[in-house]
Amino acid sequence: MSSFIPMGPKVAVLLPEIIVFGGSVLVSIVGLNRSKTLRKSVPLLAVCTLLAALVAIALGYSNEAAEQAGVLMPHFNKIIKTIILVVGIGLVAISVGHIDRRMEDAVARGATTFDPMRVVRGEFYAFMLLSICGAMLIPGSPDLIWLFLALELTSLPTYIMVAMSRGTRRAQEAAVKYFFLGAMSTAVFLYGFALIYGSAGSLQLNTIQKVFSAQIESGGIDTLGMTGFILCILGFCYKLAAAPMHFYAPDVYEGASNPVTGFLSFIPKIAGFSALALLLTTVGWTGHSIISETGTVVSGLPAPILATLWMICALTMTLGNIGALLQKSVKRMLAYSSIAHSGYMVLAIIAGPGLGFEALLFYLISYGVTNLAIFGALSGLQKRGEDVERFEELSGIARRYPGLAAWLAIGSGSLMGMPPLLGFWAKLMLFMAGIQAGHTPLVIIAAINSAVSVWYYLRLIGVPSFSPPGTSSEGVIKGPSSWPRFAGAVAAVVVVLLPFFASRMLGNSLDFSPVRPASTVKPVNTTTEHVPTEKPTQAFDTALQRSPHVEQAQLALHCSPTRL
Amino acid sequence: MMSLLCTSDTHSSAHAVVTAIVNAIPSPELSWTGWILSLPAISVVLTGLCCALRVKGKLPGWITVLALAGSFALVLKLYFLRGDAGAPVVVHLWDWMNFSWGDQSKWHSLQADVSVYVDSLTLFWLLFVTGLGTLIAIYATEYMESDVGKGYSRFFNGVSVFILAMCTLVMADNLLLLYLGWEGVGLASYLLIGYYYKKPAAVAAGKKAFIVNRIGDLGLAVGIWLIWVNYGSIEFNTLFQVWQDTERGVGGFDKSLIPYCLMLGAFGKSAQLPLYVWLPDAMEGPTPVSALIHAATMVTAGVYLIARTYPLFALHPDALATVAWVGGLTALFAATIGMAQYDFKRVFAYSTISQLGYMFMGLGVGTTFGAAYHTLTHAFFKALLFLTAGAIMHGFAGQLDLRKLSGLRKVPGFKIVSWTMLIGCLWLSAFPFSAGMLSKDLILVQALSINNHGFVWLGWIGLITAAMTAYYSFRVWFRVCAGPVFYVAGEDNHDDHDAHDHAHAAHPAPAAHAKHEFHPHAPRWAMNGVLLIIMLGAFATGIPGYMELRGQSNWAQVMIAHSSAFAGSVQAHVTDAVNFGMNPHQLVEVFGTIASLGGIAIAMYFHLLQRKSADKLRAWLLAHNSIRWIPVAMENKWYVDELYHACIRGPAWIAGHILHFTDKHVVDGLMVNGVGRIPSALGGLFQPLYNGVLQGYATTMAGGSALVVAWIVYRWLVSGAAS
Amino acid sequence: MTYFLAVNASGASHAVTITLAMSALLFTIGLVGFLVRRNMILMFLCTEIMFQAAALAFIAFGRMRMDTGGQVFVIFILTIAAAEAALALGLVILLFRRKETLSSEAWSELHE
Amino acid sequence: MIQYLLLLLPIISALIICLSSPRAAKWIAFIGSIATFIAAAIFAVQFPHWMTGGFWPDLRTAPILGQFGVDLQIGVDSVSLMLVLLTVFLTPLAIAGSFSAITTHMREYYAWFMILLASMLLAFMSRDMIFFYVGYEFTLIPMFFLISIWGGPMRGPAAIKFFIFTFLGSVFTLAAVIFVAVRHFDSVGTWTFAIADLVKFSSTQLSDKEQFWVFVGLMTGFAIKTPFFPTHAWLPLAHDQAPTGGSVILAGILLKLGTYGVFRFALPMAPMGAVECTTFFAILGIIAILYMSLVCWVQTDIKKLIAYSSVSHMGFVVLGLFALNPIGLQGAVMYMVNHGLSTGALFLCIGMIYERYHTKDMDQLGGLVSKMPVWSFFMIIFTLSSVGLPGLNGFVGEFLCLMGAFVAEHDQPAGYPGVLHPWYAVVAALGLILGAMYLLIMLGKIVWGTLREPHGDAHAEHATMELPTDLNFREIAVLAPIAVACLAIGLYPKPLLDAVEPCVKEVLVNYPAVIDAYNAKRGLVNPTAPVQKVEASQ
Repeated sequence: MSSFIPMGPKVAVLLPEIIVFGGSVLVSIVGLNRSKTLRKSVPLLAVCTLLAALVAIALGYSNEAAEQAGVLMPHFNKIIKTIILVVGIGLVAISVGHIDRRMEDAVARGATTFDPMRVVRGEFYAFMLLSICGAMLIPGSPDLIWLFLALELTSLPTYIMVAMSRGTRRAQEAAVKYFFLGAMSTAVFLYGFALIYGSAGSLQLNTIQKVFSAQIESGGIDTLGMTGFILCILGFCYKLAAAPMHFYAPDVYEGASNPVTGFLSFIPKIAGFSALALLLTTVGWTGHSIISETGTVVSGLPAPILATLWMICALTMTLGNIGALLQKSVKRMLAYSSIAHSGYMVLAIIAGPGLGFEALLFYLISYGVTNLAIFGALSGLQKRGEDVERFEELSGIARRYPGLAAWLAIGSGSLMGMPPLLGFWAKLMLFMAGIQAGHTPLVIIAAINSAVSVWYYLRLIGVPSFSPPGTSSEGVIKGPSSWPRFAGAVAAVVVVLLPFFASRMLGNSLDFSPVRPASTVKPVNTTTEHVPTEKPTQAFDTALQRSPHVEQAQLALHCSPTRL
Repeated sequence: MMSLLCTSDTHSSAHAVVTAIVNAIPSPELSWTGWILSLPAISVVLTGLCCALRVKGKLPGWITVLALAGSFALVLKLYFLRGDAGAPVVVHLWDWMNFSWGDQSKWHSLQADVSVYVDSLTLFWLLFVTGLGTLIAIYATEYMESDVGKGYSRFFNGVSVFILAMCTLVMADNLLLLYLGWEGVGLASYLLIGYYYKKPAAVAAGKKAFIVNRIGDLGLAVGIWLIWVNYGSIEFNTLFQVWQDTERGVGGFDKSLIPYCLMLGAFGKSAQLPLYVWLPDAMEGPTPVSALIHAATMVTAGVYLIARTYPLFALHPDALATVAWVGGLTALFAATIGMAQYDFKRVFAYSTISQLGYMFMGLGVGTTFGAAYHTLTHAFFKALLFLTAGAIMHGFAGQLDLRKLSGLRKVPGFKIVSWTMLIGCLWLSAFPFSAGMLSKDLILVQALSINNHGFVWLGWIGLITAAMTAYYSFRVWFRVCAGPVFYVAGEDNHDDHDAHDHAHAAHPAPAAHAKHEFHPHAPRWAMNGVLLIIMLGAFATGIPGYMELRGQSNWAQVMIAHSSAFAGSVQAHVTDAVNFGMNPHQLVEVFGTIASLGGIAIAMYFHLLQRKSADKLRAWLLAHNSIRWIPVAMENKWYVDELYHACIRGPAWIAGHILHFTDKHVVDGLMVNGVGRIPSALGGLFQPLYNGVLQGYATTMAGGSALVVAWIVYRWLVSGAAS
Repeated sequence: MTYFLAVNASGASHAVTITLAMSALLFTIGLVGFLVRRNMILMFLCTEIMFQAAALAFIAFGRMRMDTGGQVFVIFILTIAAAEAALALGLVILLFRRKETLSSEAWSELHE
Repeated sequence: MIQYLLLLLPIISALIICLSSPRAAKWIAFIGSIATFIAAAIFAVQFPHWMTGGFWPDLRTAPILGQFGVDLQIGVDSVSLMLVLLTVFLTPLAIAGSFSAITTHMREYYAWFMILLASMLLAFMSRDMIFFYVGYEFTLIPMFFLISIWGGPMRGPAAIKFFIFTFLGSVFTLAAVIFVAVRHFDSVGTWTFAIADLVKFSSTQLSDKEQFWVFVGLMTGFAIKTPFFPTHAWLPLAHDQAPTGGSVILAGILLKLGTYGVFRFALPMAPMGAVECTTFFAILGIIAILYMSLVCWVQTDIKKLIAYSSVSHMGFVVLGLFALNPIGLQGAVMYMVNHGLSTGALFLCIGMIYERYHTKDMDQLGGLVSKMPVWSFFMIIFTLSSVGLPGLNGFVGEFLCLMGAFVAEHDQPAGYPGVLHPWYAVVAALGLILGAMYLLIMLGKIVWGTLREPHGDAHAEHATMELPTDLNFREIAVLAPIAVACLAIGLYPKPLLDAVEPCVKEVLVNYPAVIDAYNAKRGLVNPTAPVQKVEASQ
């Protein structure tokens, strides 16, 4: 597919982000307008922006251009962006009617007049779009600076969104926790970036990939780089809400309003996963020996990284699921469930490109859409102008709102992996990827975990459907806007029907070929299209010729006994 | 076809030894024999319909009688067509559990069709099963008349089921079909014993019969499996050919187990020693049922089974000896209990067990003819006894206690009953020249003639038992029919649907003022007629015995001799063995007569002439601590039921409770719920970490990261050390 | 550590080594400070220290690798730090208005 | 195309039910299920492989994840078809049996019922492992709703335990299936989940150890579903608490999914794994038979008793399956069908009593024959069928299962050596006695004896107005077909046995050699083993 819009490759690749960025500016301005109709159209504008970006991807994105622009994984980039945009539209939709709810009510009643200083709707959607924009920028990052900035662009707006989403003490507490711990984690991966930079001597991911390929060829990545990677992984874990950096998630998810929780459980996660996938692409999944008792060479990530991810994967799944069992708040429960799903997806990362990335993408789609169904239903309800978030508030609502209960049930079913819903197929692919990569024990842990998860997902099915309506669920009524419910309905329908089109969907993603580090391909298999193994090393050497110290460093690099 | 059926020329010789079992001829043209089964089946359906339509009237009874009579007629037709000594025929009706893998050869298929194997043994049994069945059904049409419109259809339905199952059992061409009939008669027995379902005792007795029979059935089932494993087929015709060949028939532990397994089945169905307990309780059923099922026919199924598989037993002398000894001991044991019972129906029940013991003894010591002949005579005289007992029950509102009835022969309308009962008792006590004596003697002579496995002792046990039998049978007759007229009505009529209301309306006369207001109602033509016919039958059954005694060929002997039952049976040389200077024949004649007459005389003394002395004797026995256990134990049936209860049912019941507890609290509670709690418990373990304090989270995150790093360093060190 | 020692052995890059050590020290100070202080302003400053530690490391590595990228990165780190500062101070003020305290422990309403 | 109609008809009826009025729901469901039955009957008539084995129709269509070999491939062999027929036979009866019992949320009830029907049919008809799993697993959802909404007082815990327990097991099954598919991909290079391909690959290409773990994985799910002995804890509660229709389907068909899984997947896929575990599972089967019989003995709740007896009966199926010879397997398949009929019918009978008296407690009920003779008649028939009385259907399966286990010795001359010993069958056969014991005790308590009814005349007080004292025409019409089927199968099982035989041989195709090798390893040489195999083993 070639682009027919005549533009430089970088601009063509970035067009969607530019559109979304422009949209965010527009939205923030329109939100301040005195006209109620215009103010009301803010979410619509945001949706239009995202749709425009989707169109831009469809028409303007080409893998060749992206590769020219230095994108490491062009097709992956495209799909991630598309997923973000599609789910983003839903996330915008489910947040309609929540922001400025009281003020708009007051204005409508005539109790107060419009005051631009007190409205935040424009900003809210602008931040939303900015965060989405940030997330879209991640998979296409050509270098570490870009990656860092994109990650921050994803995160910073979300901190504010949490604070402004409800204006309550709890929301502010959530925001402050989210922010401070986020800043800490940022510092951690930033330091990791520094160490990677120190080891590779470049910020360009292409170069980093070559350098590390060379290092791997010559025995292994040095301690500096490896430490950097591990710090990065730990820092990214915060974005994924993965152990051991997941502790904030329950509190923050609980404190934020329902639509924002939905947002938090998806956008930072996909951002984190694309960043992780991108960064790990520089060391690759093939040709490394992992720790194995028999001493055989098994393809996979470098041993320490693999061990880290293995641990993170197992811990995250387990801690997420067992944590969710005890919750009384739906949102806390969903926070833990979100943690658990991060764990499953780490399994896909471990499995690597090919089946693993496919599983990751499929899982992200499934998780995003399913989350939309659940949060759409939750956001579509209110109790005295407040969010519905406790289980007992949901009890028996199926009698009044069978549709919403059905979305919740479908969402829960999909999350637990009940065939034939979307989540099952995602989990199926995940397990296939995991087993094919030789990580059957992890798959078994995941399987047990998904059985444990049934317990709390069943509550989300059962409480609305079977529990008798109680005092706390009496006041629950439909929310002010029908957008969230509509979005939830669409998402639920997609959850049910998408599996039937999964073949076509995955058919597209099958031909995505991540740019593999050339030198990781074993010499025997080397073909003309790959760079010969010596070449990057030579280039690297010549690049280092300028400094006399570097020779020493290079020497030390090769002679260092502390290879991992 | 006739030529095939009437090939026998052995009428001339009484003791013709059949050396080979003739291979059965597939005879599709005889498919009408299927109607012997179909008629009762139709009766089952029709009486079932009567049941559903709540027919009021005796219609179901007559349907059954007609169907059974039809069956009997067909059996007669078959008998006359075939003669005494025709070759066996196989008539294939339809495929049942019949399948194969590989080919149809042995071990590669299981052939268990619904097909009929008719030889003389089958016919012998069929004749008295259908014949007596018809008669008893006629009797029951009157006996059960108080239940018309209530349980009448159900009763005849049960009878039809029984005859159907019994005919299937007898006519089966393979062991599995026999098993079907076997269980079928058990079912019929269950349904009919529990006929008075409002009586807890009846329900319990039905259950007990079925379950105890199931123990025997288990043996039969295992026997069938073993036979299939060892011989590759379960069709009699094939098996007989194998069993005749000693080479293929015996060898190995498995094969030697087979007769014991079959024996267990036979003992269950025929109420032999370890498994006899159900039969006395089965007397809770209506009396015609007791007569038909629990005296004349069903209980002889065990005898039939062993007779049918006799070629196999003949290969295992030890197994035969076991059969003989179990039979002999059962005969003695049941007789001791029978002497001390007051319920005269139970006395007859124990006498049945005792007589069945004789039959097994006969099988065991090698005279299948003796056993089969005793089965025949016993069927008649025991049916007679039970039917008279039934008539008395019918007349006296269920009274069965022989202490509460006396002098019935003088009560108007009970004359026929009393005198036919006398015939029955005489036959039972092997009165000289009665059919009972003739058949019993055949067995005892054989036992005394063969000095194997201590069979001589068995013969003496048989003689002692004969004396006891004479005593207890005449104890009943002298008490009930002789002596001064005296009666107390029973507690109620047959329990029927409307229970007590109805009973009180009809007979407002329980014990208290029975004498003044109670009028026994005498049996009418159907009951009396049947009693007389059966009495004549009982006389007739003596004929083959006389002919045998005189060394003449007779139909019974020829029939048995030309069946599989005779193959391998031992021909004793009667004149060889000598005791007290007499050969066994003389010995049995002399001592048998002494035993019979002596028993009757003692009974006469205690129960007719000096009735008080019986009580005195009992009181005297009870007064002496050293011997009081004897009458107490005998009256309490040697506490066998209690023993079973304590040793089997009790422990199993306790085990059930323990296991239920285990299931609830260990498997479900501890294992499942316990494991189910692990995730939540683990979750609770980690809960303090989510304490809501910012620093806490930061510290945990940092600590967690440190742990991950430590893990990597550890893995690195380990792998470093390894390499 | 061998890596650093090796560089050290040449005797030529003392400055880089010291800078890196400094950076590590700074990061540790920042982290420890973040963990032990309760005052939100101070906690925020600690995160800034960690950021700057990273920035210092970038500079040192840039110097070591003779690459300007590290220095470029520092500029962006400063920018982001400024943005975070704005955000943090805004949040802290918001919170202070609510509870009249800067202690982070006052904000632990959300917990299990 | 009728095979798709078979799947679509229930779904379409479910949709129509959702749109219809609650009053019409039951009739639509009934008509829909009858239509499905007719479709299945036509399908069965068209089915060409009754006596020859093999699948029909043999089409590969509707790829869902085509590039991973996940196709919606529908096809049956005679065993599947028998279970399909059982399903479509029982479902209309269960629906008709629910007419008066279900008075609330009727639309939902019948809609879920039809969805349940569709998913069971999918499980039995799928020739793709993943779609088998889809159907197998999805049955949980309708059943979860059926129990949770219309169940007894303990319905919540019952439904959840049922769901989690079976789900936990089946994820292992899924993992094992995926493992085989991945190994197939690794060595062949194409993805497939087609049962035939994977079975062929797995049974021949996987190593002993891999087969063992595949077998263990598969069995974890199937053992819980069946349920085998220690994993039965969900069953009594679920059966007890489910509404009548739910219990019927649960006991009649859903349990068979487990044994069907063993028959269709576990045994053919991993013969080497299976022989390793045979003794273990056979012992579990025997324990189930005896242990559950004793537990049944002390039950006072009729429905619980029947539920426990299901576990006991499934023990016979397990024993038959692990006899690993044609008799045992044929017996097991027969038992599946027969247990479905008789236990389903028993649950229907109990439901009818419950509708009238609102109790299932045997201590409160008794002597019902005098009040409800028709009901008692059916109850007796089905109980006797459960007891395994020859001439009724229960006997055929039971006897063959036991006989199969009995002849499963290493030196079996029939060409199908086994791993067990006759003692297994003899001990298990004690279950015949115990089974008769508890079932007759049950009959003795509730059918026979003097009339006992719950305090006062609860009958008049609670009973739904439309129900007469004894069964009404509808209820008789529900039970009578099952009774006829019981009798018919009992007297003429030959067609079914013939139909099962080729499938059974297909399942066992690898076994004789594998078992001979395994036994030789244990020091038990089969003298009748084919010569070349002996040479090969040397």
